[in-house]
Amino acid sequence: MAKEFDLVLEVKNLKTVFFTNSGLFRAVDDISFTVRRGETLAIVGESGCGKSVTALSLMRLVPDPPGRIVGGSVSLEGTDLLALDEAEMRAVRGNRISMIFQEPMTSLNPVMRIGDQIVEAVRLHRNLSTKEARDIAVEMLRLVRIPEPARRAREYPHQLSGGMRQRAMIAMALACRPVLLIADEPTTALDVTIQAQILALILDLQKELGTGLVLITHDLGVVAQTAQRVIVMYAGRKVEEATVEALFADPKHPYTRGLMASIPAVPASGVPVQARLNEIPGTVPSLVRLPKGCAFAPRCKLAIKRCEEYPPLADWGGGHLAACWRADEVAEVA
Amino acid sequence: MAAIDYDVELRRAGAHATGGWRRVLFLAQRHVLGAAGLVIMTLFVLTAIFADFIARYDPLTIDAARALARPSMAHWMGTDSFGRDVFSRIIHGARISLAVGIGSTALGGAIGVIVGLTSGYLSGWVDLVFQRVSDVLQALPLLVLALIMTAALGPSLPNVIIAIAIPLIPTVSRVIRANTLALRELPFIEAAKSIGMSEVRIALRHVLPNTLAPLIVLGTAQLGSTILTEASLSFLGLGIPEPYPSWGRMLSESAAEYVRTAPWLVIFPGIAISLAVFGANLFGDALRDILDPRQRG
Amino acid sequence: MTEALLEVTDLKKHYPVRAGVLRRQVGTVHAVDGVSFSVHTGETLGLVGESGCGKSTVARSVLRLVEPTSGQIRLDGEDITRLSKSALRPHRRSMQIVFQDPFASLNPRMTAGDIVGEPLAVHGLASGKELEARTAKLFEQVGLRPDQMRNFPHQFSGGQRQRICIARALALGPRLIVCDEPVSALDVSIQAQVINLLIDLQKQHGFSYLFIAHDLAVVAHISHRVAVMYLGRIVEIADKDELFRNPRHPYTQALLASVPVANPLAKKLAPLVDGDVPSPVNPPPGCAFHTRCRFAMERCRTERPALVDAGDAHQVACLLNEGTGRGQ
Amino acid sequence: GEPKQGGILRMYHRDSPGNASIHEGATYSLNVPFMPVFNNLVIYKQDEAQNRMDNIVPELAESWAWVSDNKTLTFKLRQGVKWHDGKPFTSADVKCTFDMLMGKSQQKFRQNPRKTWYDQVNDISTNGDLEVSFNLKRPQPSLLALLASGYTPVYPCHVSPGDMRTHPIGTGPFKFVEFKANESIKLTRNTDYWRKGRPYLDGIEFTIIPNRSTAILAFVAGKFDMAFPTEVSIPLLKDVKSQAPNAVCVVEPNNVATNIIVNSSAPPFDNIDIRRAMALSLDRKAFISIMFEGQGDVGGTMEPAPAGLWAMPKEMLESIPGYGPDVNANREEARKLMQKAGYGPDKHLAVKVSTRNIPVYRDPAVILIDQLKSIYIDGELDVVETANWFPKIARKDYMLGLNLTGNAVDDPDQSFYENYSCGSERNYTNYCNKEIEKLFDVQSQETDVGKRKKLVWDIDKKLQEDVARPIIFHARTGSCWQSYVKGVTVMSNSSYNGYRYEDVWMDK
Amino acid sequence: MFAYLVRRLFLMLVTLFGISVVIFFLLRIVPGNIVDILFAAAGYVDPADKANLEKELGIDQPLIVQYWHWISGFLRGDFGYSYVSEKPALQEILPRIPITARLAGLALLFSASIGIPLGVISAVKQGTRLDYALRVVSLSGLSLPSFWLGLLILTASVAMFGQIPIFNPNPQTWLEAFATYAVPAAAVGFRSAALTMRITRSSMLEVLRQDYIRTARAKGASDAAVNYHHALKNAILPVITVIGIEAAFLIGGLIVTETVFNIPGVARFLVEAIRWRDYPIVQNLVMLIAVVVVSANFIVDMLYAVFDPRIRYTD
Ligand SMILES: Nc1ncnc2c1ncn2[C@@H]1O[C@H](COP(=O)(O)OP(=O)(O)OP(=O)(O)O)[C@@H](O)[C@H]1O
Ligand SMILES: Nc1ncnc2c1ncn2[C@@H]1O[C@H](COP(=O)(O)OP(=O)(O)OP(=O)(O)O)[C@@H](O)[C@H]1O
Ligand SMILES: [Mg+2]
Ligand SMILES: [Mg+2]
Repeated sequence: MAKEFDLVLEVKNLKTVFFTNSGLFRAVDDISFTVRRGETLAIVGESGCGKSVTALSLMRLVPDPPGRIVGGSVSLEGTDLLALDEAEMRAVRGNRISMIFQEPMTSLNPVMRIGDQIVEAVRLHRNLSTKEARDIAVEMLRLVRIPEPARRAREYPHQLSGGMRQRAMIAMALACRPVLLIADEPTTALDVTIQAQILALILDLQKELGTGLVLITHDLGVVAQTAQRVIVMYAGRKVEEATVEALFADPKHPYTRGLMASIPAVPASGVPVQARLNEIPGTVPSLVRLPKGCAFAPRCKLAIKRCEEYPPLADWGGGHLAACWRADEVAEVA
Repeated sequence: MAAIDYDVELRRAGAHATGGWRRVLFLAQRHVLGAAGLVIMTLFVLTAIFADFIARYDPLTIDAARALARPSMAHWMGTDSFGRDVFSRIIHGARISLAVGIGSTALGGAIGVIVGLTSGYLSGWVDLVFQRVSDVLQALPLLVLALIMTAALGPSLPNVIIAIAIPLIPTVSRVIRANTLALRELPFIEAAKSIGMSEVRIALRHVLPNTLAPLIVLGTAQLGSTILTEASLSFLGLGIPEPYPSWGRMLSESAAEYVRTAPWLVIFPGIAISLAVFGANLFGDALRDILDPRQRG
Repeated sequence: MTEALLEVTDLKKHYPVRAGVLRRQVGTVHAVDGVSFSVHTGETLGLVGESGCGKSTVARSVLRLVEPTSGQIRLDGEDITRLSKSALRPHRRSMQIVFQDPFASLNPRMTAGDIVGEPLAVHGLASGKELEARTAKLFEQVGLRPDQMRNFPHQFSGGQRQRICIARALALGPRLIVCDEPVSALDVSIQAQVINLLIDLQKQHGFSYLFIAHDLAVVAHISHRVAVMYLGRIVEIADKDELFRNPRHPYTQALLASVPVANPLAKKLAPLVDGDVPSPVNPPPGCAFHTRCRFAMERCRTERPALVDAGDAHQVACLLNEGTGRGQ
Repeated sequence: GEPKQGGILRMYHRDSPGNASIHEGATYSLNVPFMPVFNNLVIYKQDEAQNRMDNIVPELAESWAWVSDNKTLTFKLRQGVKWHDGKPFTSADVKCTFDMLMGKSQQKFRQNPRKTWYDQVNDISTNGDLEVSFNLKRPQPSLLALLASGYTPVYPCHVSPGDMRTHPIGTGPFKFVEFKANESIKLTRNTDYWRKGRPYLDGIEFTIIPNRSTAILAFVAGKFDMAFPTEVSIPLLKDVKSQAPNAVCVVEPNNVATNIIVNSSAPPFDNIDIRRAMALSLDRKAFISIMFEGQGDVGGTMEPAPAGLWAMPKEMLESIPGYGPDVNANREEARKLMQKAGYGPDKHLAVKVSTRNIPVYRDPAVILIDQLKSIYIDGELDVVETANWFPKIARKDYMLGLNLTGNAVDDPDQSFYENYSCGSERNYTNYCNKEIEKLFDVQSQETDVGKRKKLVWDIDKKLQEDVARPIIFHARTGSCWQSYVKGVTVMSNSSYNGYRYEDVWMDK
Repeated sequence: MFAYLVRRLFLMLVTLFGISVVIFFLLRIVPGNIVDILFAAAGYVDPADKANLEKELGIDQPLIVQYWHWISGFLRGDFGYSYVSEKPALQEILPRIPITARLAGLALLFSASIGIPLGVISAVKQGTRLDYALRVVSLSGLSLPSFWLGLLILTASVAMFGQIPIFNPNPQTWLEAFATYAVPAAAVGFRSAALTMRITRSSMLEVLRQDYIRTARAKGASDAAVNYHHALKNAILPVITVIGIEAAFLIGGLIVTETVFNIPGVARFLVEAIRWRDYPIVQNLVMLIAVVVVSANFIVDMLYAVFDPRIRYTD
């Protein structure tokens, strides 16, 4: 690498759509964000809001058909990934930018040994002998704290527990020391105690390697505990962006606020009576039949006539962006 | 990035095709081969139904005077050595092939479904016994089994149907059993149990309808192969007996002797069989793509 | 409290692991290994624990969807553990279940109306016009529109589907509803709606819930009492307040500590336990948790702690708690 | 040119005979490959197409004579003949063979289909190693004809009937090498053959090809020197001629009569009117035109002239009901008979036509059914597997049957006694007419051929009029060989007698 | 693993026993026996002779006794004597086995070596013209009656080359030997290749949707590596099953092919033996075929374990 970039990733106006037989899904609609070296950016949002598609768009792995990246740019340390040809992009994938998927069981090839899968990742990008690559694989497994890494390297995915599989995925993703790691709900399929282990591991390694991290989750708790900055997505759009502290202290978008209020919390102490939660009425809209203007308006208590016009992402101070006409009133009304 | 014509892409994806015939039309466009198969099958069925109106001669009437006529305006596909009009025989043969295809598929399918459901649903020793029986049936070559069956029952339409249906049973029952086993694990079956529904009712109301898709797919595939089996049996002299114009019979034995002196006797029935089976296969293939949710893109 | 509606005593469910020529049993999955608890009328008992610890098996055993290996299940004082299928039928009306996955819980080939009305039809409680009317009423109860009765499951969103499941459970007028992770598959913002619905229905009808979840926060929210399971056993059971304020079992403590708090200023994640959950085929001897427990003593490897009362109706199964109290 | 020595004749065989023992079989599938292994006492001259009394020549017998009022037939045997295993041939072998055929010996054939041929033989006596006499109950001039058939080889005494089925030993021009069921039969030249200079061929190899179209294709492609005799159907013949113009093909009658067996012991055919109507409905020309493109013959029981020796004159034949040239008139009459029996346009008679599941049986049955339609009979084909055919017929479990009757020798005795005498096992219809039976004996003893012919014609006519077993037609079939194969003669009034292959040679 | 093997072997024996019962009694249900046929061939029936012969062959005994005779002999390797040829049944059957085995092997080879690559191509190029063309070809392979195809091949070959590719018992050269089997093997193999292709295609399509394929792409693997290295390895499993099942169907296909090409293999021999009601041949041959089929299925299961490490057959 010639020069050290501070800004590892810069995504501008990314648009990804799906052409399906029920219509046009604007899965990612005009999303921009940046990730710095060593920084963790969290993307939160409900199921189907476009988090995974965003991640896949960065990797240029959106299934085509039916999907297509239709606009914007993704620059990784200054190179626009969307402008690369397929061979060039292959050299980037798994090398400078890596991804961990949600389902550790299905994301590993069931008929290949764990070690071989890591070896493959290494040899695709480093001109090494199998022997050397195997040493690296074992080393990586040790790094992700798998006990007896040399033996585990010879095992198949089904012989590992869920937590260990996810560790192996992480080892594979980090084998080439990428500058950017994308983790798409890496712990959703795991138990809470294991989740805590895995998240701690990812953050440790990230610190150690200085990797930029995009962490996708729907769990605000995870966000609070891991990220420096947060993007909130709703129906394919970024509706809010802020530092984690700012977001939790003062959510500017009614959706974010509603989300926070609807999540039951483990009582710190003495909270307890069984009580109704604050619910957000209605359902997440289908991406094909999005309401005009602000997609959240139909479920929003603050909705006004003007919401039929899409509110721009405005800076509400200190880089706290939110796409709501009444962002400044949210705190009072809610 | 090249400019993208959203309308074109959406049209390709079938977004315009919502509801009713538009959807059918779209599917037909998407699965051109399947549509072709459906057309062939439909023609085949219509031919069978309206054979009496389409055929220009009685398929059984023998007329020495016009034996072995070449294809002409009078006899589109010529005549056979008995002077019977080949075209009329092929038209009427559709009826027999259809009867064999549908009859044996339905019979084998029905028994297979019952066995598969019972086996998958009851498990335990019933299942064990059924499984072994179907192992046995599967290890016996299908044609050999059919051969012995027709020998035992004598060659007639119903017997040929039975002989072809029996080897089908294990295939069908295996598929249904596997499906039933998978379905049994689903919560909606447990939910049905928890409301106190009887096992039989669960099997009929919840399990059976959900095995319909694989059954239809299997059925269309089998339809073709039963027609072929009948032809093979006929070739070996055990199919539908003369004078009924079964396509297999038309092709077999004596007809083969005319392969060069009167090739129309061999070519046309062969094409009829291949086309019908081809149509069923094409259609079955497309149906599988459409019905199997995992296949959807 | 009043007489317990559901009383489970020493419930065990062992699944055989078969192998060999005659499929002889070579091992046993101790899916549920001696569980006792009770649920009172109008009460919600929460059941938490990690994946595979036997929560669903408890739920299914209570409803006799699987046959318990041993133990006793009493519904309203009557022992239903060994009732025949037909003798059980009337009792089925008293208890119903809502499953985790609303997609798989609904027969894709039946209309929503048929699904909800089916229990009534099966029990011969209504037919024709009346069936329709009662189904419509059920739809309204769970916040669906009666005109949606003609729709098929795939035409509903996840939250709506779970409402259909709840409506089906309500149809027979049960007194106990077992909820096996009813919200885990739902979106966060929808989850609240369903939990609220369950709470509202309980208030209206006085249902009892056995509420299973792996999300402590959800359990904490809806339950009156909470039981924590680990590897087929209940390791701690107490009133909700008591449990969260004063968790006594090291596993419960680890569980609580592992839940990420939605507050960036709160303490950062610090995993309290290492390693994975052991297999229920060969559960470790002694206290099953000793392999991961920071406080494990020599005795824990051999001696299996019983669930004992530690005061305030707070029962815990840990040797550390024998006389003293907290583990830390 | 001059016959050349050498070469192996490659021929295909139409099917796999059950075994190799001619005496235990009744199909020329057996005679074609195994006749070359044996010799008879006497034989029809192998290079003449027509079998006649006057072209019977000595073989193992050097000469023969009728003595004592034509009741004894004495043969002088050839000297120095050896069996293929080296043992000498003597009169004892002849006696053994015929004793066994008459069922008089210790050893028995597993089956003995031509036992009735020797009904008139009292016993066999030998006089030294080289003389043997057949002592008859009454004169039977045609015995000699029977002895000259390919069906009447002399078997060795010292080989058991069981061994003859798997590994036949004869005195003939070719030795048996091997028989692989469904695959091949191989014969090799008998270097020690008593007839010097014969055979010309080094051996014969039969490849069994049951599928006729494959077989003909292989012949056309030159894989074989000769097609299986009398198995090339008329349409295939055309094919051969167009594809292999050099091949030599002949079409000859083969003395096989296609006939209808009528179950007169049960309704509806116990009614003579219905039987007659059925006989009247036949359009024999149509059968022949469809099956043989015109190349077949109409006749009675005996094979039609000129190939047949005993056929009725044309006028006599045409006077039999149903044989008249005006088919429509015949059928008009048939319909009247049917109406008399209570059937008509509104009340059809449903009939099952049973036949074997072989094209030569099935095809005429199909035509028959079509023709019966014209007289209010709705026929349905009932194809019967070979295994079940005779038991079914024996049970009388049929109404009409379509059958083929092959005659080993063109002689009334063989045909009348076998098929029409009371109690004969091959009299499938159980037709039994004592008066006619008396006539059978009369003609049998008649030594004057001219007189015998008259008698035979009358009998034949009567049999047709009784609708005992209506004969539909006599077939003709083709035989083909490559042009370099010489010395083949195809018999024209039998397909069982012409396969010694002594005179066959190849001009290659 | 060992326990699994024992269990499988036990089930195989149960199946084989079942087959022996089925074929034995099925044959006896079929009307007519060898004696009827022998007499039919001779054109007459003599009840006394018939009874003698039935006694000689032992088919007058009670069925249970006959069954016991047969099966105990079979287990001892004594296959009895063919009713027709009166030679030891084994001697009749054995020489025919290599012929059919070669034919079947070649057909399967044909099927795998053509079906699998084309299936992969068709799946990878899903929706393209190439895919359509391959599918049409494969479906037509499943639609042609094989005897018809064989007949047309023979006819065309004679018309065009003046040669007929039927069985040649004494091939002179290696090439001739190959030609003897290749053409008929191709005629049966076409159908089988078509089937293999279809299964490969749909299996590949299924696998290509899996998460681990996406993982492989995310590593930067090339299309070829993804398709052949990652996907095919997983997709091959159902294909193996189908090829295994095909082994049984192949026998059926071989019956007509052996007839058309006049190949003296076991398939045609079996049909011939059924026609003759030659019980010793039919019974023993069917058992041998069943042993092969059952073993083939067993081998397929074992191959599964080789290709799929998840399967360890512990129960
Ligand atoms: N292969 C596809 N074909 C059609 N539509 C798709 C496809 N993949 C994704 N989409 C659509 O894109 C939208 C965004 O999906 P995405 O997977 O990014 O959601 P997500 O936020 O990751 O949700 P989850 O939390 O469930 O993972 C969805 O609404 C979905 O319908
Ligand atoms: N039918 C069965 N046969 C054998 N073992 C079973 C069966 N059902 C469940 N088990 C085993 O019993 C144990 C408990 O399963 P159960 O489904 O009750 O767990 P759970 O706590 O509900 O887990 P989850 O949170 O994943 O739903 C598991 O190890 C499981 O593998
Ligand atoms: Mg996602
Ligand atoms: Mg569960």
